[in-house]
Order: sequence, then structure tokens, then C-alpha cells
Amino acid sequence: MEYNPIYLDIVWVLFATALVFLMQAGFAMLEAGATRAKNAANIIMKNVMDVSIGSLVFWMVGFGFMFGANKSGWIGTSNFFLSDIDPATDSGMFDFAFFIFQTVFAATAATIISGAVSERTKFAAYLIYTVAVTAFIYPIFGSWVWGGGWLSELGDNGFMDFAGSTVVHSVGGWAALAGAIVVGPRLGKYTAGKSPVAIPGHSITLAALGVFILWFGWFGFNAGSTVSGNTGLIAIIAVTTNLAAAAGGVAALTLSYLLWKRFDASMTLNGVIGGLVAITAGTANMSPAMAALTGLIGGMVVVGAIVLLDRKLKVDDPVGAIAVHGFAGAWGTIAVGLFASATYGGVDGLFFGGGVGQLLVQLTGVAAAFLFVFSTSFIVFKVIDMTIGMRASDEDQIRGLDISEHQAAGYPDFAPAIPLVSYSTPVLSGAAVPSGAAIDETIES
Amino acid sequence: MEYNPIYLDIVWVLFATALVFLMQAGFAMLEAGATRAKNAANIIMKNVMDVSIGSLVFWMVGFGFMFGANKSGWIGTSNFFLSDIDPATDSGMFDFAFFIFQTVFAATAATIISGAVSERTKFAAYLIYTVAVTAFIYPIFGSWVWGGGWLSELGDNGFMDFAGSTVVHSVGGWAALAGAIVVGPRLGKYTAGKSPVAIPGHSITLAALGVFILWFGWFGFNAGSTVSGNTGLIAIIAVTTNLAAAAGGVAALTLSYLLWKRFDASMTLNGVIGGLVAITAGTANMSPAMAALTGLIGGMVVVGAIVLLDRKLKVDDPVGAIAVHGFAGAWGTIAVGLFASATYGGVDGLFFGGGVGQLLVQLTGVAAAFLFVFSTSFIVFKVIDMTIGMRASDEDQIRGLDISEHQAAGYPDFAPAIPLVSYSTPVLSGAAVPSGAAIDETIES
Amino acid sequence: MEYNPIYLDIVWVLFATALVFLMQAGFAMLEAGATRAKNAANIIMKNVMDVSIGSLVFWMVGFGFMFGANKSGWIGTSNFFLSDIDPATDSGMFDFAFFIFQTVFAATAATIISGAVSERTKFAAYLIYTVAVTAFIYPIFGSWVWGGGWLSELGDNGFMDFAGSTVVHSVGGWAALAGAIVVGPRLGKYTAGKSPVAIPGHSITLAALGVFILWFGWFGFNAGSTVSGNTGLIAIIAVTTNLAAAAGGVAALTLSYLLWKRFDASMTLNGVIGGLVAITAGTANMSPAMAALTGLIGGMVVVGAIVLLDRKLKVDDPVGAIAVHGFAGAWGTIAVGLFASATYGGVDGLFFGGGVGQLLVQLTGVAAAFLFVFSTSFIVFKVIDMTIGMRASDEDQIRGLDISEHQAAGYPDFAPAIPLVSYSTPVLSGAAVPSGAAIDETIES
Amino acid sequence: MKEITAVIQPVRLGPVREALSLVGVTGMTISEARGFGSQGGSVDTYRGVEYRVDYVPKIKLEIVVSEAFVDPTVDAIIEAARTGTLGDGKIWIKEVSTVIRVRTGEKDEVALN
Amino acid sequence: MKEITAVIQPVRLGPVREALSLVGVTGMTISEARGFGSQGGSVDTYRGVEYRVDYVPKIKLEIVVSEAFVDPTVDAIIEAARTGTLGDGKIWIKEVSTVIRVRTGEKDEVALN
Amino acid sequence: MKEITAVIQPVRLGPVREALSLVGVTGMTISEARGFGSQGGSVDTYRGVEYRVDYVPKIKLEIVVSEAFVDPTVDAIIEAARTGTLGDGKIWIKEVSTVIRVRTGEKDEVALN
Ligand SMILES: Nc1ncnc2c1ncn2[C@@H]1O[C@H](COP(=O)(O)OP(=O)(O)O)[C@@H](O)[C@H]1O
Ligand SMILES: Nc1ncnc2c1ncn2[C@@H]1O[C@H](COP(=O)(O)OP(=O)(O)O)[C@@H](O)[C@H]1O
Ligand SMILES: Nc1ncnc2c1ncn2[C@@H]1O[C@H](COP(=O)(O)OP(=O)(O)O)[C@@H](O)[C@H]1O
Repeated sequence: MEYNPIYLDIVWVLFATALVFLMQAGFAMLEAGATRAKNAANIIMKNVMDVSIGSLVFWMVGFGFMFGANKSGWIGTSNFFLSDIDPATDSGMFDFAFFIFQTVFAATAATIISGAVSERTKFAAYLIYTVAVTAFIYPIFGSWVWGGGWLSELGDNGFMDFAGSTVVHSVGGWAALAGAIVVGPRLGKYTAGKSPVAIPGHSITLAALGVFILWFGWFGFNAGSTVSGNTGLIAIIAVTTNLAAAAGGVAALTLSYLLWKRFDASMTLNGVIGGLVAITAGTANMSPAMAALTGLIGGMVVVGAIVLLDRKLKVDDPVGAIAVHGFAGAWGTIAVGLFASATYGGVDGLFFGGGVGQLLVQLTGVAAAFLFVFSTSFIVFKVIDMTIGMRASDEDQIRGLDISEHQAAGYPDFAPAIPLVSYSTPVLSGAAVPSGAAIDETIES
Repeated sequence: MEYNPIYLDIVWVLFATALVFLMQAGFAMLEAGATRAKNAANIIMKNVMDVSIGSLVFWMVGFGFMFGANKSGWIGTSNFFLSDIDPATDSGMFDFAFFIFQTVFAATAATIISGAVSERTKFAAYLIYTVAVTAFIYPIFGSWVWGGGWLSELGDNGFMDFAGSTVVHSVGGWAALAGAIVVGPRLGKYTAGKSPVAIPGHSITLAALGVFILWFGWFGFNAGSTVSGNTGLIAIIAVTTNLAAAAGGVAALTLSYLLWKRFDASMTLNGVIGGLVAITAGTANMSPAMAALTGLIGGMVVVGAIVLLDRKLKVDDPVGAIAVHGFAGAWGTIAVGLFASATYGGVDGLFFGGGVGQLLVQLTGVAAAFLFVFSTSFIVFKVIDMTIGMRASDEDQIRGLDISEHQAAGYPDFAPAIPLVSYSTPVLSGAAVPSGAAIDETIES
Repeated sequence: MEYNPIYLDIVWVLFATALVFLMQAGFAMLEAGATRAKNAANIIMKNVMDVSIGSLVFWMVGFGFMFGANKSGWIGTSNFFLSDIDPATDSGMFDFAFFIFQTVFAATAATIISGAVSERTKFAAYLIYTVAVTAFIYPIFGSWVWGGGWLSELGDNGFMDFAGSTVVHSVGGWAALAGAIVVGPRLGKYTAGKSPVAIPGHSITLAALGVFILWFGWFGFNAGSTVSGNTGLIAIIAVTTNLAAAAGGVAALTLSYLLWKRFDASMTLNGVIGGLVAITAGTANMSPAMAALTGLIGGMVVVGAIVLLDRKLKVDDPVGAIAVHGFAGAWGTIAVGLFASATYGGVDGLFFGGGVGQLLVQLTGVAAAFLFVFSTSFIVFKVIDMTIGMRASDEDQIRGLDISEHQAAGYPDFAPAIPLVSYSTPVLSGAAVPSGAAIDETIES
Repeated sequence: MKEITAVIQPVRLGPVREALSLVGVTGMTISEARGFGSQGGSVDTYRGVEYRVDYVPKIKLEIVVSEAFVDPTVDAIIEAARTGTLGDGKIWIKEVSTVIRVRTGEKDEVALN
Repeated sequence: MKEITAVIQPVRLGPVREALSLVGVTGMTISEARGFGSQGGSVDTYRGVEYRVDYVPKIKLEIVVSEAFVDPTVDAIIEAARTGTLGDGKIWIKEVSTVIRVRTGEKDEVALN
Repeated sequence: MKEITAVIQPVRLGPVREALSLVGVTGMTISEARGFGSQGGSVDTYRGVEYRVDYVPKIKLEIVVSEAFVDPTVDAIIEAARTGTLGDGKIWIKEVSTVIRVRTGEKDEVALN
């Protein structure tokens, strides 16, 4: 048998596809663990359905919009239903592998949103949004970067986002931001005086399991993005990915310890993901040391962004998805313009003598993602809200979405009636403790 | 170093083996999540032991019966304890890879049964059955299809079951059916008037985790069945597998919403698995669109079969294993005769101009599986029942098998005493609400 | 494109790396499941941080100590921060792959310890120890065996530990032993009369999930240790690994049934891991039958060692890590000297006519590991204890480390106040039931 | 009015509730409890070490009734909860001076209908 | 002294506790409970089979107070717990003969401050 | 007969049960509870936002005894449950008019042996 390198490519892409697919389990466990038991069935149903619907919709139209022939530079317009792929050839088979890899990427972008709007969004509304993001929003932005569109033509090297800090994560994060704003904070999340109330999730073990699975999946997410096994690049990618994750976890733990004198588990878990999201853009273009630095700052960005969103912007994101995917994704994309080194991927960033050129391109791409995704998502969510309604009623939120949306509890055998945590009395460091009456108003009415 | 394609084959088969192995975790979580907390330790012990015992027994005799020299066409008769494999050659090494891949397949067939007989079967009885299925029942039927036996010789192309909709899943499902019939329904599952009582599982998050892990593992299950990495086929297999799963989930959600106006989480999870089981036979022989259709119908078959078994046949299957593996497996095998397309795997089904020939072969194989497996399993279960007894006593079922069979609770720290769900008052749509006294009799006595 | 075997090597090593990485999730779930709910957040934080800190420290110094130029035979002294790796070449890329594979190995050694010292160790103390083990203790011992050091030069074939029964597992296990001794037993673990008290974990389902994930990861751990995909060896390794795991589970179940007439779930789960640990050294050097035997004895060693530690030595190891990794690891390393067969890996053990030479080398390595690791770890733990203190106060142990160390419960929605299991009344087979007053003293004061 | 406290086997909850409905009891409050008594617990094992679980799962019912309902209620519970084995539980009765329905502020007998 | 038992909607626990603090109640014991009454439960579905969940989650408060505190306590609970919908719960009052603080052995009124 | 309600620290359950056995108490019913009192709860953090957990885990014991047993029972509980720190709990006593053993229908004192 003659040697044909395409088989190793396909094997590698499918390996990576499987790993990225499992990230769905990671997101499901992280999101379920970080929210309350009474909404667990609803969360996992969102996760199961976004990958199901997303897979179908991306096959039908999304893949064509993203990777179809793209004359305008703004959108692909062929290969719907994979109509351009020839199953008779090996290269057609590679195209199928490429397609399935891209499918699980699209599903990742979709699932990021579910966490941010959790515990108060109607199930049907969420399903509609899932169609919008996997059919249009993600593929259109994706076509600009990975489908040969205008962002890929900017500057000397085009906008650099190797595995999708921006294309996948920030896109998911900014859509999540729009969703969280439109649907509003969970009942009881803010006191009348607008102080945030802590609403801890129901299972730290499931959340941690989710994070470990995501970290595992990220080896496929980043190293698979070579879409080739015939390259040593995949090795350095695995190294930079792991170091950034590790550094993100250490940074979030340390920073939250400095700020609050506590070894905060939830922040640390978010910090790990922040490190992973941050390195995703530059994973093939940085030295191990710069990757660790990118992850370290990524972990700190997550802590800062969570505080910013929760306290200043009053955006309620139960799982931290906006901070982790939106902010750390933007940071990681910018970091390429700073820390890229020609020794690793052929391009030098600002700190390695490459000048500001690439940095400006990176900033342009980050801004374009925010503007396009936030605005289109905001419109879609608003339209859904004005038609079928986004937000579950207060009564439904109190009973939990498991009962109100699915008529079945997530844990019928173990359902705590006492909210053991007294959500109504936040003790804000440095903030006045709000009076009982004020809280009462917000939470119960 | 000279190029030898066998290494990529071995790498691919081992990759797939690992993924299929992890399906054991998927089954364990799905089954544990779909049953009550008081039986959790028992469920996971069954899962751990069926893969342990199954691995040993299949090595000793099962593999020989399935893939050993098969003159009669009815059973293999050599290679017990792998005695025919030569460890000195690369092709011997490939044989080891093939063996380990087949081992995890056998373990899958075995573990399917544990869910269907859960919450009321004695542990020792289950262990004995596990030996029977991995030593004889699964390998013998398998030899007919994959070991060069009579089913592989039927018609022009033989019975087509690429990755085992029938060989693995229906075999597991029909054995499960026999087991569920012999052991009888759980205490309290049916009222005196024979209406089914809902007995929800204890953790939807674990069940969902199980489903995601299974979906992940299925990439190995189906694409690994090429037992070669030197083929582009694995790419289209990954595509059809994923689309069918997605379509199965969407179908089950939609159909159950149409029937009961509810977004039923448990049905949706079963629908995903139904889609996966259905595509397993034709994964390498269908276009993406036909794969989606096969999965879609697979998801609907699951919903229908669950209702049929639960309400009409009064067969109590706590996790839906019979519907998912038996029925959807049969459907998927038949679908090959309908939807196969020569463009993809060289054979045309009825709807692609291939006539009814292949369809009849498929039906023959499906019928053979049912007849052979159901009858032999029924006998084995009956013999076990008449000797050591299959069924845990009512008292043991009330306390839970964790305590009665393992003398240790699954959740010693969290053990709910109140059955928060009142199992005694089913409200059957369209059925008369049974009187209290009648239920009392069934449940408590 | 010309054929270059290095790409398949890198693909294989990265595949194995990902699987070994996921073992972190396995350990986290197993350890969390096997301990009480009030310490769940603490356990998972230890697991997240040991892989994070370990990854960074091993990159900075550990890898250099282990695999750097090693003139003395006692320690490597170059390649810190990967300074010797050339990213411009394919072989440099392979070095990165090798490094990341070794990183996840180091993290495995580190995480083993967390289980043994769980439920009573201060978080900061644990972090410091993690640095010590991944920077020095593990790499230095590792350099003796895998870094070209003195153990690799002993006898005809050097000390044989293919994938690390000793280098990884016993090292982790003996460090765990030192830690468990220094930190002392959990409050309430022994009565005043020094009888052990059973303290069951909080979730058998999570523990079982952990075991399945570990088993899955072990395919990467052992077969990846070829650090090459261009070899058929990986196939036989997968076979021996799986058979040993299966046999370990069967052995532990059977032995505990013979001893206590119970199908003990926790012992069975530990037995599976014991089988895996035991085969790790000889996985590439044994026939399938000898592998099964090694695993079988491994499972029995685990049962014996748990009883020995718990009852005779009064070492409190909540998850059984010392028995599983220390003892079964030592056994498996010795087994190579007994059961190795030249047909499989070129070396014959005692029972295959190879004489006692290799056996003595194996015993030397096992002893060296114990002496070096136990003594250095003991010193490190003692120093930590005398400076910042190892042990959480009794009051903190009563409230649980989640609250006392992390100021946040692991399950804020489900927090059982009643210890449903009455830890204060052990019923020891054959031992006098201690008087109430005596227990009171130990547990409450 | 009286408060009837009944501690029963969890598995008898269904029948007891049906029986109470038949005698006209329209409300009650239940909670999880653990009982210690002559029934004894179980002896479990964890990795070879046995331990006694002293407390047996029980359901506690609290039912406030007017005098006229006391006897029928108690009889209904006894009949439906009895299995004849150790651990069937206890019923005990205390005097209640006032009952109020939160929703309406209604008092005493009226609050109980 | 009296023991006031109040069964309320879980979501009203916060306001009730605040209201009790305002009237000077300094201690109470709460527990999870499930209520059966006119409110009715929900009808859930599991794989196409419907089932009724008869028991609604409630919180039970037990508060021991001296005579003088009975009325203000009851009024505070009613006001804070009432939502006006079915299922707001019941309050009932029983006589307590002795109260002891474990820590000090103090008795009766003194034990309640 | 009397019903003795005791709210104690969870960790004292073992010693209290031993102490009760020594004075001859043969049955009791326990349940999980949460206490609010002078002990105060803890201040936890979740992603940088602090929150107060107001309610402290407690165990509630309910023991029905005949008059003669009241004092020994109360004394046994106090001795075994006291740690001397805030939050050791309260004991309170109420009159019970009737006790019935479900299994046999035995009443009052007889039902308590
Ligand atoms: N003196 C008591 N005070 C309160 N509850 C009791 C008392 N004695 C028994 N109980 C409750 O009644 C349950 C059954 O009592 P037990 O003595 O085990 O059986 P039986 O009542 O059938 O003789 C116990 O588990 C406990 O919950
Ligand atoms: N007779 C009773 N004894 C004890 N608890 C009762 C009784 N009646 C009602 N309850 C409790 O009060 C709760 C509310 O009662 P319900 O009849 O549903 O509404 P409402 O009090 O608003 O009419 C019930 O869920 C139950 O916990
Ligand atoms: N008035 C009360 N009514 C009912 N339970 C009370 C009352 N006061 C206190 N308790 C219970 O007793 C527990 C201990 O009371 P606390 O005031 O914290 O400490 P101490 O009794 O040591 O002064 C509380 O957590 C609560 O469960």
C-alpha cells in the first residue's frame, strides 16, 4: 500500500473531533454544577438540544455560510447540505472530516450561551436562538476569519486566531452577553439597592468534572485546529495549551486570595477555562513561556471581568461564561499581537520586534466580533422576547425550571426544600448591608 | 524507516477501543441516573463487573466462538485464550488490537442488559448471566455475521450490519427483554389495575453525562469498526453518526412534545441514544441526509417502543434499554435495506434502486437475532431464576439493593427518607385514576 | 509528501497525553466520591491545583531534573524551561510531545497523594507539598529509571518499569504514606481503643465514574509509554492492561466476599485500580495470561493492604491510595521479575526460565523507591507541619474543609446536617465493641 | 384541637395518606426523620470495616385536627401504617391552643377546613 | 411559654426571618417539610407517564417564646408569610412547660433571651 | 407523659444517644434542622461575593417519656450535648396526652417500653 498522508490527517481530525465533542459534556456538567438543583434538568436539556439542533442546522446551512465559496468576503454561499463534497475521493472524505470538526466547533459556540442565560430563560426561546447562532451568527463571523473573508486579508498575515479565541469563544461570549442583558438577572440576584446576591451552584464536584473534561477536550480543540496530523505543530500546541490552563488556574486562585483572602473554588475553575480560552488564538504562535503568561493574564482577566459584570454592570451570568469566553477570548486574541514569536509560528508580535501592525489587526478583529455578534444577537434575543418571550415568570423561577418547563424534577429523589443558603442576606465587603425590606421587594415580588 | 500501514491501523483501532471502553462509564451514569438513589451502588457494581467478567470470559472463550475458525457457519472453534495469535509479528499485533476492540464491544452488549433488569435483580444472578452472554450468546450470534457465518453469506452482500445495530445493540436489547420479563416489574411499577406508575430516576445530570459520554464513545464504536485507519470511510462514518444522534434527540423531543405537551428530558436523552443505535448498522453505507432520517425515525421508534413496553406489554425497563437497543437497533438494521446508497458503501437499498433483496436479508438477520437471543436468554434467565433466584424480595426492594445486596448505601451522606415523589398516585392521561386501595395492594404487598 | 514516521509518533503520544490528562478527572471523582460531602470542594480544589501547579513546576525544573543530561546517574541537570528543545525541527516537536506526556505523568504522581491526606489537611500545606513532589521527588527518582540514571543500568536489562508501576504509582503511594502518617488520622477515624471506624464516602456513583475514567486513561498511560505509534507493541499493551484491570476487580470482589460475605463496592473499585497499577510495569513484557494473573494478585494485594493499613498500622487513607498505588505498584514491579516472557518483551522472568537476576533488580528498584520517596516526603511533610502546620483543627474537620478552607460548601443546595451514618458505633468483626465513652473522647475531642 | 404526631415507615406513607383522605383529613405536614428504637438499624460494611447504622428512615406526620377528628384520624393511621413488624412507629397527641391559616387569618376550627 | 409552629412557603423564609428579628425574636429552629392540603401538588411526567407529586415543599418553623411574645410573633409571621395564594400555610400554638439552654443550664424565660 | 424536644449540635448526637441509653431511654425520633440564634452563621464567598449563611445545622431530637423519665432524660442530654460554646442548643418540654404504638395498638406508658 502506498503512503497517503491524508489518512493520518483524517485520523487526527477525527480524534480531535471526538475530544471537542466531549466538551459538550464538560459544559453541561460545569453549567449544571454552577446553578441550582431545581434547574438541573433544564440546563442539561439546553446542552443536549444545542448540540443536536446545532449539528443539524450547521449541516444544512451554517457550514455553507462559513466555508462555502466566498466571493464577497462577507459570507459563503455554497456547499449547503455538503452538496459540494464528493464522497468518491479521499479528499472528499477529508472534507467530511473537516466538516464534522467544524460542526463540533459550532456546537461549542452555541453551548457557551446556555450557561449565561440559565435559571430564567424559557426553553423554547433558547431553542430558537440556538438555530440563529448556528445557522447565521457564528458562521457569518467565522467566514470572515476562517472562510477566506475580509478579516483574513487584513495586514500582512491576516487576523490571527488559530483555534478560535475570538471566532468561537468571544462569539459565544458576546452572544451570551446580549442574552443575559435581554433576559435580565435571575429573580433575587440583585437587591433593591442593586447589590449582587451570591447564588451558589448545587454541585462543585460536577462543576470540577466539567472543567477537567473541558481541559481534556481542549487538547483536541487547539491541536486539532491544524486539521492535519502530518505536522509537528500539534506537539507545541499541546504544550502551550496545557501551560496556559495551569497558569490560568494559579492566577485566578492567587488573585482571588489576594482580594478576598479565600481559596475560591469557583473562581479557580473559571480561571482554568479562562487560561484555555486565552491561549486558543495563539496556541501555535507562542513560546511555552509566553503561553503561560497569556494564560496567567487570562485567569486574572476572568476574575476582573466577573467582578465587573456582577457588581458594576449588573449583568447576571450564573456560570461566568461572558467573562471566561468573551473577555478572556478577547484578551487571548490581542495577546497574539503582543507575544507571538516568529520562532514558533512565523509571525512576531509587538514584544518580539514585530511592531504594532499585527496588534492593530488583532484589535480590529476583536472589535468586529463584538460589534457584529453583540448587535445581531441582541436583535435576535429582543425579537424572541417580544414574540414568545424570553423570561420565565417569577413563579416559575421560584419553583425551578425543571418543574415549570419540563414537568419533572432533576433530582426527584433528593429535592431540598430549604434554601440552605439564605440568598436574601448578602454581606458585601465594603457595601452597606441592604435592609431586609429592600431585599424582600426584589426577591419576592 | 519504511512505511507500514499497519501501524496507523493499530493506532486507530486502539483509539476506538478506548472510546468504546468509556461507553461503560456512559452506561453506568445513564443507568444510575435513571434509577433511584437507593440502588445506585448496585447499578454501578453491575456495570463494573460486567466489563470485568466480560473481558476475562471473552478472552477465554467468547472471542474464539465469535472469530475462531468457523467451518459450520454457526460457531467459531479456535483461538481460545488467543492461542492462534503470534506475538512475534506485526500482523499478530494487529490481531491483538482487533481482539481488544472486540472485547469492548462484547462488554457493551453485556452492559445493556443491566439497565433493563435494574432495581430488582439479585447481584449474583446478574453475574451468572453476564458470563452466559459474553461467553456464548453474543459470540455465537456474532459469529454468524462478523465471524464468517451463515448470515454473512446471505444474498449478494451478506447481512449488512457495519458496526452492530443488531450484532451488539439488538442482541443486548433482546437479552434485556428476556431478563425484564423473567424478573418481572419492580415492586410498585404497576397498580393492581395494571396501570404503569412513573418511577423517576435520581439524577438527571448523571443521566445526561452518561448520554454525552455514549455519544462521544460512539465515534469510536462506529468509525473504529473499519478496523483500519487507512481509509477515508472513517470520516463519513463520523458525519453520519453525529447527524443521526442529533436527529434522534430532536425527534424524541418533538414527538413527546406533540404527544404530551412537555419537553421531556428523559425521552430526549433516550432519543439521542436511539438515533445512535439506529445509524450503527448503516453508518458507512448512507448519505448524511439518509443518516439523519434514520436517526430521526430511530428517535421516534424509541418513544413508541417505550410507550408500548411500559403500557401495553407491561414490561418494566427502568432505563429504556429494550426500546433503545432492541427496537431502534432493529429499525436501523432494516434502514440499511431501505436507505443504503452505492455512492457511499457500494450497495443500494430499496429507495435507491437496489430492489428488495438486501431488505429481505436485513429482515432475516433481524429476525434471527430476535429468535436466537430472546430464546436462549429466556432459558438462561429462567434457569437462574429456578436455581438461585433472579428477583430481590419485596423487602429488599423497599430498602434498596445497595443495602440488601452490598450492605452499604450509595450515598451514605445524603439518603432521602421521604420518597418525595408519591409513586402511589399515577395520573394517567386518558386512563382512570386507580383507587387508592388498588395501588396499595400492588405497591406495599 | 514523503513519509516521516515521527508524525504518527507525535499523534500517538498526544492521544495518550489526552487520555492520561483525563485521569485527573478520574482521580478527582474517585477521591471526592470516596470522602464526605463536606469536603468535596476541598478535594476537587486539590486535584485542580496539583495538575496546575505540577504542570508549571515540571516545566520549569522537574523535567530538567528527570530527563536533562544526567552524568552522575542521580539527577538530570539541563533542559530547565525546555531550553534544550529546538522548535524549528520535527524532532524538537517530538520532544515537546514527549514533554507534555511526561507532564501528565508527573501530575498523576502528584494527585495520588491528595486522596490519602484528604479530609484533614490544610490546603496551603498541600500546595507546598505539590511543588516539592513535582519539582524534586518525582523527577529525581524518575531520572534514576527513565532518565538514564543508576537504576536503568542495573543487571542485564536495567530496572524494568515500562509505564511506571514504581516510577509513578509507588512514588505517589509512598509519598501518600508519609503524608498520611504525618498528618495523622481523621478526627473520629479511630476509637480510643484504636479500632478503625468506617467513614463511607458520599457518592458511589462519582467514585465509579472516576474508576471508569481511570481505566480509560490507563490505555493512554500504558500504551502511550512506547512514546511511538510506529510499533505493534501498543496492541498487546492494551490487551494486558485491560485484562489486568478486569482480573483485579474480580479478585477484590471475590476476596472481599470470601472474607466478609459481602459484595463490597468500594473494595471492588479499588481492586480494578490495583489491577491497573500492577500491570503498569510489565504491560509490554507479559503474555495476556500472566497479565491477568498479575492483575488478579494486584486486586488481592489491595484488599490485604487496606486491611493492614487500616487495622494494624492505623494509617488512615480515606480513598485507599497507599494500598492501590504503593502496594499494588510494588507488587506489579516485582511481578515483572517473575512473569516476564521473552516472547513478549525480550526478557524472561523467574517463572519463564530467566533466573533470579531480573527479580533482584526489580526488588532493588522497589526498595530504592520506598526508601528515597518515603524518607524525603516524610521530611518535607514534617517541615511543612512544623512551619505552617499540616492538620486542620478538629473544629474545622467537624464543619468540613469546604467551609473552613474555602468558605463555600460543595453542595450548598443539598447539605445534610445529620450524619446519617452513625460514625460513632463501629461493629468490628471479632473485636470488642468499644464503649460509648471511649469513642466520644476520640471523636469529639 | 389536637396535634397528632405519627412516626411511620416510609413505605406506608401512600396508604396512610389515602386512609386519612377517606376519614376527611384535608391537610398535614410531613417530614423526613430517623428513628431509634427496638427495631434496630443495619450493619453495613465499608472496605471491610463494619459499622452500625443506628437510625432507621421514618416519616413523621404532623396533623392538627379538631377534637372530633382525633379518634378517626388515629385509627386510620394505625390501620394503614401497621405491618406488624418492629418499627411500625408511634403516634402521640398534644393539645393545641390556637390554629391560624396564614392566607386568610382564619382561626381555630375554621382554619382547619 | 408557648411553642409556635408555622408552616410556610419556602420562598417566604427570608422575609419572615427579617420580620421576626424586628419584633425581637432571637432564636428559632427550622426544618424542611412537605405539605399536603388544599394547595395541591403538581402533575409531572416521566417518559410519557404522568404522576402526581402530592406534597409541596414547605418550611417548618418552631419558635419557643414567652407569653408576651406570642401575639407579636404570630402577627409578624402572618404578615411576612402571606402571599394570598393557596398554600401559604398554617400556624399553631402549644403550651411549653419548661425551656432549658443547653450551654448554661438556664431555664425558662431566661433561656429564651 | 411529656415530649422532650432537644435541638443540639450534630456532632453531639453520638454522645447524647449513648447517654440516653444509659438512663434507659429506648426510643427517639431525630431529624435534621437548621437553627437561628445567638450562635450566628458563617460568611461564605461565591466568586467574590460574600453571603451569610444564617442557619446553622442542628439535630432535633423528639423523645416521648413518662413523667419519671423527664428529669434523667433532660439531664443526660444536657451533659452529653454541652460543649460550652454558643449554639449548644435548647431543650423544651410539652405535655403529651396519649401515646400509641402502631404495631400493637398499646397505649401510653406501655407504648413507651
Ligand atoms: N420514646 C419515643 N419518643 C419518640 N419517638 C419514638 C420513641 N420510641 C420510638 N419512637 C419512634 O418510633 C419508631 C419505632 O419504634 P420501635 O421501638 O423501633 O418499634 P415499635 O414501635 O414497633 O416497637 C422509632 O424508630 C422512633 O422513630
Ligand atoms: N391540618 C393540618 N395539620 C398540619 N399541617 C397542615 C394542616 N393543614 C394544612 N397544613 C399545612 O399547611 C400547608 C398549607 O395548607 P393548604 O391547605 O395547602 O393551604 P392554605 O392553608 O393556604 O389553605 C400544607 O401544605 C400543610 O403543610
Ligand atoms: N426561641 C427558640 N425557639 C426554638 N429554637 C430555638 C430558640 N432559640 C434558639 N433555638 C435553637 O437553639 C439553637 C442554639 O441557640 P443559640 O441561641 O444559637 O445558642 P445558645 O442556646 O447556646 O445560646 C439555635 O440554633 C436554634 O436551633
